[in-house]
Amino acid sequence: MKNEMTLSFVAIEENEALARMAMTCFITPLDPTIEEISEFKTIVSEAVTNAIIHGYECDGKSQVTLHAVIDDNKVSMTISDEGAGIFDIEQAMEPMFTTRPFMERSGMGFTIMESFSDRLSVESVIGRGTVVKFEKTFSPVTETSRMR
Amino acid sequence: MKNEMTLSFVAIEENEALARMAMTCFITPLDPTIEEISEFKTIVSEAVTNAIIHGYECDGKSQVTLHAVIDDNKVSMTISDEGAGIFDIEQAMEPMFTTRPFMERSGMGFTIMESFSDRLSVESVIGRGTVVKFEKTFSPVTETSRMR
Amino acid sequence: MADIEIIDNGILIATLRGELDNHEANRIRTHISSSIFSGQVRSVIWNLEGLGFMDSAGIGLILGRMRDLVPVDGETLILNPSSTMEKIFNFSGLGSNIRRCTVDQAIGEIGGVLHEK
Amino acid sequence: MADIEIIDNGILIATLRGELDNHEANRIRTHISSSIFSGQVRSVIWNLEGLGFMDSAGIGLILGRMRDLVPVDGETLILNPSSTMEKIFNFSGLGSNIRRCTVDQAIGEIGGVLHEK
Ligand SMILES: Nc1ncnc2c1ncn2[C@@H]1O[C@H](COP(=O)(O)OP(=O)(O)O)[C@@H](O)[C@H]1O
Ligand SMILES: Nc1ncnc2c1ncn2[C@@H]1O[C@H](COP(=O)(O)OP(=O)(O)O)[C@@H](O)[C@H]1O
Repeated sequence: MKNEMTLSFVAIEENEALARMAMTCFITPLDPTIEEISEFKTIVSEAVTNAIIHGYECDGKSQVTLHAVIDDNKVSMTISDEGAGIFDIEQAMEPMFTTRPFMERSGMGFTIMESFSDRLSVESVIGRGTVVKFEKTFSPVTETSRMR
Repeated sequence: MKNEMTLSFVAIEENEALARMAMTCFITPLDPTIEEISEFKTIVSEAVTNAIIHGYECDGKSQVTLHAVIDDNKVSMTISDEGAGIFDIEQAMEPMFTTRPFMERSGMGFTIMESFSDRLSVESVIGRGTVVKFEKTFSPVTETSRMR
Repeated sequence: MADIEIIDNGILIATLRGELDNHEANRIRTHISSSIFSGQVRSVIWNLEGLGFMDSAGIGLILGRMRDLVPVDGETLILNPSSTMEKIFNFSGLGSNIRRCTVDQAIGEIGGVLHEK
Repeated sequence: MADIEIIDNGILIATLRGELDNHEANRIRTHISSSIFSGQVRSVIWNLEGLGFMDSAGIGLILGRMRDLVPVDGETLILNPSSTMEKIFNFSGLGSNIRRCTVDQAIGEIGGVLHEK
């Protein structure tokens, strides 16, 4: 199947759930396994949360934008913000690295996103914003792993 | 509370469910009653379906766009397409009027949208597209009508 | 999702679940329609007890099947819609087909009427 | 959503439901943290059996509470996470805190250890 969508919303924490729900619903026609859905939701949640809190400091007015394309059983997505940007991408992607330990961020966001996606890339410019791109292919049907 | 989102997707029928889900999730923080949620979902569903099937004849590539703003307990929304447009808006809004009886359309879409919203307006230009705007205010909390 | 069952006295019971929108109506239309034509169906009971959502596509689906039933002068009952759905049925002139009862009671009502004919 | 219960031997049981993301973690953090400080809590059992979703905010929340427990040298057990959550805990070095057992069995494990001290 082929499908395409774009979702954008202002930077408030309530929209983390909105992003997960909308994206989960978007991939439902691919008939993913429960495991695939929850990995996909986790990637979306990490990237969207980062845009809201690191990119925009929850300013309630700047836009986070999600763009997703379904091509057969592959989903390609970008999550972008025009916020703070990342100083050193390589360092940011290290496990446990966080610039916000006092907000109890674990620094595991990028590690999780990389592990749960088939391919992930990050572009960022200080003061201009950040774009996270990833792909995830949903496995062909096996009877026992079906959600419905 | 204040919130704002934009969702757009290509004109395929699968996206009717996506639109309803995303919009339902968007208004959830307003703590609406079950009745309010289902009326709201119905309005969204009617307008989005119209854009997909009447506006674009399910072409799978043109974009339907939803924009929504929450201001306190009022939601203002527009559903727009850049498709076929409506020949005679007044006639289109009459109960039972449909240009697609063979698709078993009932012609009740606009009647339902008007009844379930607080205020609804339609703008349309043949060959340019259609914009449906509506507002719905979610009632102040009454203990017995709560969903949760 | 629609479960279709045709019982002895020519009554088709369509039990709908999930969300009945334009997409879903298009998916199940032929199935229900061909059951009506193949099964010597005289009446249809729409059990909406477990239906989570319906928009005007549901009206189109039900009116369409009422049309299928015109040749046999068949009856249509709509069981236990949500209150939002009930409003939609009322706008569309289908309010008098709504019943708040069990499937068995609805079968009884239709069976009785058929019997008297 | 978090149900917090402190039982006799200083064990806090946090039963989480719904979706644990950054927003939710921020909502429940203070509540759990102040229960730990007010209640002479020595150990925490996170019951994730009914939790539908968790991202790295869950790691932050649990590591944060482990830090609260450092002064009393308290233990942390994580019960029945989904397999996706289990992967996340493993990435984060919390794999050894996971148990697949009932709350009672987990209480038994911690109670036993405390008793021997
Ligand atoms: N969208 C973003 N905008 C600005 N900085 C970001 C963004 N995403 C990630 N970062 C930076 O990268 C660091 C690591 O991110 P991540 O691995 O997700 O961990 P965490 O969110 O727990 O800090 C963050 O602490 C932050 O400094
Ligand atoms: N977005 C749109 N683009 C073009 N035509 C539309 C659009 N929305 C509605 N219409 C026209 O208005 C008519 C009435 O719409 P409606 O009351 O929703 O009934 P129905 O969708 O069942 O036909 C439609 O049959 C169609 O001709």
